[in-house]
Amino acid sequence: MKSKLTRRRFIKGVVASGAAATTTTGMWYAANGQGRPAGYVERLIRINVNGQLRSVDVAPQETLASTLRYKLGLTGTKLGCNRGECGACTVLVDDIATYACSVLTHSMKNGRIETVEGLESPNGDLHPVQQGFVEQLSPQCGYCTPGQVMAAVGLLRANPNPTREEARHGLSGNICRCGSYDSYLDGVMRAAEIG
Amino acid sequence: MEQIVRYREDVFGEVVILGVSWDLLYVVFIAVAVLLVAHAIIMAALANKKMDKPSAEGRRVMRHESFDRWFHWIMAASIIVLIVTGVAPILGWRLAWLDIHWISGLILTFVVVVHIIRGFFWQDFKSMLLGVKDFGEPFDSAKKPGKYSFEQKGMHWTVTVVALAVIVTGVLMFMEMTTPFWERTNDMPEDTLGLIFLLHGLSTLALVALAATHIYFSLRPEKLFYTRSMISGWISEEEMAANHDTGKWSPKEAD
Amino acid sequence: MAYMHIGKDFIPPDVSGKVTGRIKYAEDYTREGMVYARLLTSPIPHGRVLDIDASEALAMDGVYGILTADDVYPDGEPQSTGLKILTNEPTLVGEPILAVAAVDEKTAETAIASIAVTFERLEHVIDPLDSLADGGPDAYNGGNTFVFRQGFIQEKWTADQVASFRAGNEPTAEAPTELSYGDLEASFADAAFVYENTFTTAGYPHMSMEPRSALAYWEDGKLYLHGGSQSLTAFADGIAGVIGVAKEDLVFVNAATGGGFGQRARAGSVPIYGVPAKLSQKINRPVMMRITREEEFTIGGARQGFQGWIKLGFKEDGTMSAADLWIVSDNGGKGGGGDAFSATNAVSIVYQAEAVRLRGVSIGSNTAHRGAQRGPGENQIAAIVSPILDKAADELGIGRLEIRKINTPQNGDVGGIQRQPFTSAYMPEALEQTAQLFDWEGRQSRRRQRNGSKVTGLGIGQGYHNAGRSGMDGIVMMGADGRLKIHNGVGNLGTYSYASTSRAAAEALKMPWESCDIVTGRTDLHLPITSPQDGSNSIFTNTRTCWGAAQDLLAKMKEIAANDLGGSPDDYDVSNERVHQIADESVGYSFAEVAQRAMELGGKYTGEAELPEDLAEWTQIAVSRLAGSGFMGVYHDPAHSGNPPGFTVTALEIELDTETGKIEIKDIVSVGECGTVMHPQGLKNQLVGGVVWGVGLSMLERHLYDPQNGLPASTGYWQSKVPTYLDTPVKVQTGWVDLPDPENPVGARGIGEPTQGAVCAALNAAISDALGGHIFNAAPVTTDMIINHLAGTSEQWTPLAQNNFRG
Amino acid sequence: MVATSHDVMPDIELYQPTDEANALDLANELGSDGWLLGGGQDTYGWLKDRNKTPAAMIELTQIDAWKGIKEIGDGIEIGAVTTITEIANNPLVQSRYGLLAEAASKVASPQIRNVGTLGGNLNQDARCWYYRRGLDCYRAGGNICYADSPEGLNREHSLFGASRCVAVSPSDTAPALVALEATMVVSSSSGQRLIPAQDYFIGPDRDIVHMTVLNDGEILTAVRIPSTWANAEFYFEKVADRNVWDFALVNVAAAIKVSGGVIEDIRLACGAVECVPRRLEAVENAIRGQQRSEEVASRAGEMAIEGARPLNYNHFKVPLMKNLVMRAVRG
Repeated sequence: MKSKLTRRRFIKGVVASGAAATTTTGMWYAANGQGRPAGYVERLIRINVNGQLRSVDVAPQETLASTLRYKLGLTGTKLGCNRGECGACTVLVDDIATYACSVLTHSMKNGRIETVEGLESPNGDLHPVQQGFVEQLSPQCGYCTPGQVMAAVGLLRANPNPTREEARHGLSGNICRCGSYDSYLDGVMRAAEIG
Repeated sequence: MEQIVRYREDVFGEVVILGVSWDLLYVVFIAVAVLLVAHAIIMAALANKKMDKPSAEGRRVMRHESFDRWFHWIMAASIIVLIVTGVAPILGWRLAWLDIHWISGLILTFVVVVHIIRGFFWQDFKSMLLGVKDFGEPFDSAKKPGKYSFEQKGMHWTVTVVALAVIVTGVLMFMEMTTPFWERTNDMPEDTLGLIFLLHGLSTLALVALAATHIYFSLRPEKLFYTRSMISGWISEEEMAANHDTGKWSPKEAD
Repeated sequence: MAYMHIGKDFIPPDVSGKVTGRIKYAEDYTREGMVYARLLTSPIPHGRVLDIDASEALAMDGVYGILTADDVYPDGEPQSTGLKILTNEPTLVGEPILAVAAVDEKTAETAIASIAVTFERLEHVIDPLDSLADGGPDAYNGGNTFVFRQGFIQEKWTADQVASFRAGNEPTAEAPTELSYGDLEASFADAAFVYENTFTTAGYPHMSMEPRSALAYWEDGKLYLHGGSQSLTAFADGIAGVIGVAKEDLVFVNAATGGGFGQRARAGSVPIYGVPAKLSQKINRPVMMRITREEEFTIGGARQGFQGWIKLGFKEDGTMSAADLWIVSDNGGKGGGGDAFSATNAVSIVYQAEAVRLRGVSIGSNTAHRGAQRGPGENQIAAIVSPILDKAADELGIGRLEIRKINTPQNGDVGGIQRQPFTSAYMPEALEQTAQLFDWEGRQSRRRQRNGSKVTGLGIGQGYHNAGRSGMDGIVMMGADGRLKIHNGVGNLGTYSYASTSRAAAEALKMPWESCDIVTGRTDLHLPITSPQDGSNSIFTNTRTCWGAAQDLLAKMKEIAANDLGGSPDDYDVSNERVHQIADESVGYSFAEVAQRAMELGGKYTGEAELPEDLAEWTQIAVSRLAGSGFMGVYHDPAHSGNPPGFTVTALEIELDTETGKIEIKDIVSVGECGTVMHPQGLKNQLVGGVVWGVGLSMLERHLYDPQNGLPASTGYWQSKVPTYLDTPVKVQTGWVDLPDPENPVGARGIGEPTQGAVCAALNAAISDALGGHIFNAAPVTTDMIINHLAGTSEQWTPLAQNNFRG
Repeated sequence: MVATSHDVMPDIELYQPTDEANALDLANELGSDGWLLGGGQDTYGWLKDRNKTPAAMIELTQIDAWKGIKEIGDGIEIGAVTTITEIANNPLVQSRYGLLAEAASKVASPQIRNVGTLGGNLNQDARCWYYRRGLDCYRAGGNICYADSPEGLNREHSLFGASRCVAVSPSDTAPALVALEATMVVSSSSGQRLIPAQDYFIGPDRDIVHMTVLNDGEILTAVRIPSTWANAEFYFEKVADRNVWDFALVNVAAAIKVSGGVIEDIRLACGAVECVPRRLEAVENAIRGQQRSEEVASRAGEMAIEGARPLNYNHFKVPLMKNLVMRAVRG
């Protein structure tokens, strides 16, 4: 009777303390005298970040933010909460705004990853969003800014001429504790003009 | 330890007991099954040497008053319901068990209390007392019991202890939840609560074993007439003579 | 007066770094051999550590070492409130007990999970009133309040006194603090309208975006500390003492800070930087300590919550005759601030009450550390007083703008408990300008208009904060290339005041901004002492020092020119990066030439002699290290007189949905009054930021602790309800008065904090307006409170409860 | 293990099956040691806190067969790992089942909708902060509820159907799917079962540690929406403290067929008031066939809250739920 077994495993799962955290299914399968099934991820991967292919050793449970910040040195991506509650870690994956703290690098490895470091043109010109933010002095403390920039870039790629209301919704997944929302929206509207 | 007690290190870094490890439920299931099957086989092997079964014909004597039979069956029913509803979520059967569980729990508590009072004042209490010499009974085929055999007394008192344990802990748990009668107060510390759950669980396991054993024996051919007596009240004089010492037990004739 | 720089926008040097992600915050640095530290923080609200067993952790691969309170305080922990680096006597959940350094964070956390800490639990308390009640638990070991020079003491009321207060009555207990001016009784006797009630305000967390992470390492006897602070040199000056390192041996690196709001102004609120500093010393490796959001919540601090009673009296003509306040301030688990005092000052100053009294006490609770938060006291009380002012206006048949004009502070007025005169005060102008921009009169017809389930509410409110200090130092240097280097110790927390105050120096020398460099970001660049960047004072305080240092350089230029080229210094002036005779501009030196001359001359010209008296020790170190390296202007700022106020006025229109309790701000105008405007964009940012903070205080933000286990329930952005884009107005209209203040060389004053208070005042007024004048006497006023009020639903909550859904 | 000190995930293995059979086998073999991973927005918090410690994650988002929105014989089928954003922006959903598009657009924040999946939104665990904190509450296998106690902070907790645990259903899409009479497609290595949306969710009385009928080894692979309510009149409203991120204090989803001012048929469900999306059948029956009016609307509201049992701090949910149901019926 399967439900029995799984039920017992469940209870064990609940009571398992830190120790259980170190058991891996590799061991689970070994214990069950089986080899590892298909689908198991390899640690060494190549990911496309800001147009470059980067080889990197990624743990299965590693978040994209950790890989970017601690393995690739791309510290423009900030950790404000590490829980998907603030948006400071926002990056683009295939043009879609994504909380890097709340996705696994392995889940995103087939995507085109863009961080704030990758926006300037080769000759060093700022991206229109960055330019707009500078002109409007959108940032205050600046810690949420890379996230705001990436969210805005994502928005403008999908909708190059947003209304202020649309821009507001587009950026709504990013907290600014300084409360610079109004200035960021000024910046986005300016960026749309510069295009 | 982990095989018997379910515990966890909580967010304060302290170990709290959550209850019994339900893996034991399967242990009990298997153990009881093995024992009873073994018993059945041995009995079957010995069967031919045994003398013929006493006849149920002839004069009848009263063994169980109807009041006691009612009590027995109500208690039996509520215990079965309690076991089923209590074990269901552990086996992963999803049914709204809690209300049925505490209602039958209250019924059980009520009938048990009534039985205790009646047992003390209106029944032949001594007939159920388990004395030192009773322990010789199983080893001496010449020795015959009074109204209740050693096994019956043993079963009765074991069930009494376990049932009281399960009832007391059950009532304490009942008082810790929100019911139609009161809102929960959350005033019992988590560790005390854990111990109560542990006791309730352990006594439940014992009760499961006892119930299974009891049912098994009640269905044994040589004991079937006791079961009949728990339904109709009487046994035949022959059955009495074969199994009881009329010197120690002289029931009135059944009408 | 026509300025070159003052009042003009410019691009602060750090903005491009912020939009490109290149500017580095503490956690963005790495160092060869760096290891990662994580904290084990207290799981219980109040107790003692009896034993720590870390043997298993220290045996793990990749674990480098552990730091405990015994390492930090070998001679025992300081017996006072206030955060400690680490402690064995936690008084709040989340207080750091020990730190473990390992090859990576995962290993450090796994190690921490294996450490067994044995605690002795002590009684905890979440609501200060519960602690005040006779026999109630005390948050601290030895009492429930801390009195300067007396230490811990127990402050107790009878159970009946607490019950009566909760029931809405004036507290009858003796107040340890009582401050007042004027004849209270007589003034209340003059009142035609008197309002009296109890109130609560929530003590919610600062939640700066950047957690207080830090990197530390030791090199040739020097401690290099990368951290975030609001106040670069003032903070470094203090943290040296906290860690126990000589000022000259500390290099504090802090190019940018991810928000402060009061919690990173002073070293005392960030002792946690001592952890990487001491751990790196112990294990002899660079240590990066990342602070999590939850840790930032528990040790990052919160505003003081109020459990108060207020009584206001108004005369027939609308003047506020008397204000009487009784305030129990929540001191949290680690001591708090002086919010009650500044709240009372604000009432006295903004409404010019004839008689004012404060009775108060600060009581501890085993909750997050308390400290100054944007407009501490002033902004909570603004939300409470404003709706009462409106009630008075309605009762007395006076307009709501009118009653504010009647009571407004203005030039020549005095204010506050000390009856201090203003340096200048243009609140009437701010009120008028706001009313114009918002068309206050024109909108009155919309007041309380219904549109389906929605009601319109109008509100106008004022904010105040003392916004200026003095007595700090300034240093400017000019190199042989004639470029001006402005050494600025102001912290970079997002106000850009480190840059805008520097422009006062450029202004003094009439130099193009392109020829100036700001020297800041790390203390080994030799920066002068500043006041902490709290209390909105930077603009006032540091334009004085930058201007003064530049004036010193200017005087020296003229002196050198006069000595070399004839005439007296007074015959000289500067323009186009030259010091020249006024009569004949051809006679003079280029700045490059005069700087070279200064370096030839040395002595006082290069900071090697005749330094100003009373330079702060910190500045002296900087000057001595700069001495001889260039043409130096150095200045010690004398004390100013009077109270330089920062004023803000906000008017707004809301739509309140009577079926859902939801509020939308349809229109909002905020006008600042901060003397001469230094930097319009910077000022605008403060004004719009104040709007978001105002929405937080008045409608959303909360600070939840479970009374059962003392666990915090609002540790993240989600549960503490920090306002988002969609909770705040889509457009904020801003403006400013821009009249110079006489006590500042360029006429400037600060503004940061009052921008929030004005919004709180206006918003709570508008909510009560939309509800037909109902006063909640609480901040925030949340959706559920509005629904319950409209539905007449009863709630089973304790009145005045603190660290709960109601405060 | 002290709960306040964790923020990074311990070692956990990750499987990224690309075909159905492989995923179902993994789910079957790993049972409760395997954690089904959609967008992960209700996964990483648990793991970072180390309050749940599965041995492996089985990522379902690489399986194309379980992605996307397609028309089927009767209505549409939405793959369980389709992102919330895709659902909110899908023309088919917008035109025929606007209720779901509206509900989806109200979930959390844009970035969470961008990676969060329908399956994840439906299967997310209870948001009770006591439970999330790692306390040994009933839902965590313990013997106690800290929320439903005299001092419990239970402003966001339940009004109905509490049994020891008072957590509520946090999902915005769930009530919409209940109102649309959707069917859940549940697969396992031993086959497939179809479950009506409203039977998919279970309360603490039946199972105090799970919120759905999913057994270990089973995976929600798709949701089917019949044409029954296509193009009906819809009403969805979510009231939360903040307009981004926050879970509903109460939400309401209604599908109504009106002709000539008469409510011919209606399906109503409320979220965040019970451990499951609360279908309001009594209200539906009472107003079916009635002339739509303010009076009927407010009667619907009154009926909706019958039997509500508020806790210490959530009394406001009663009038709020009443008003939202009223608004839904009023249209």
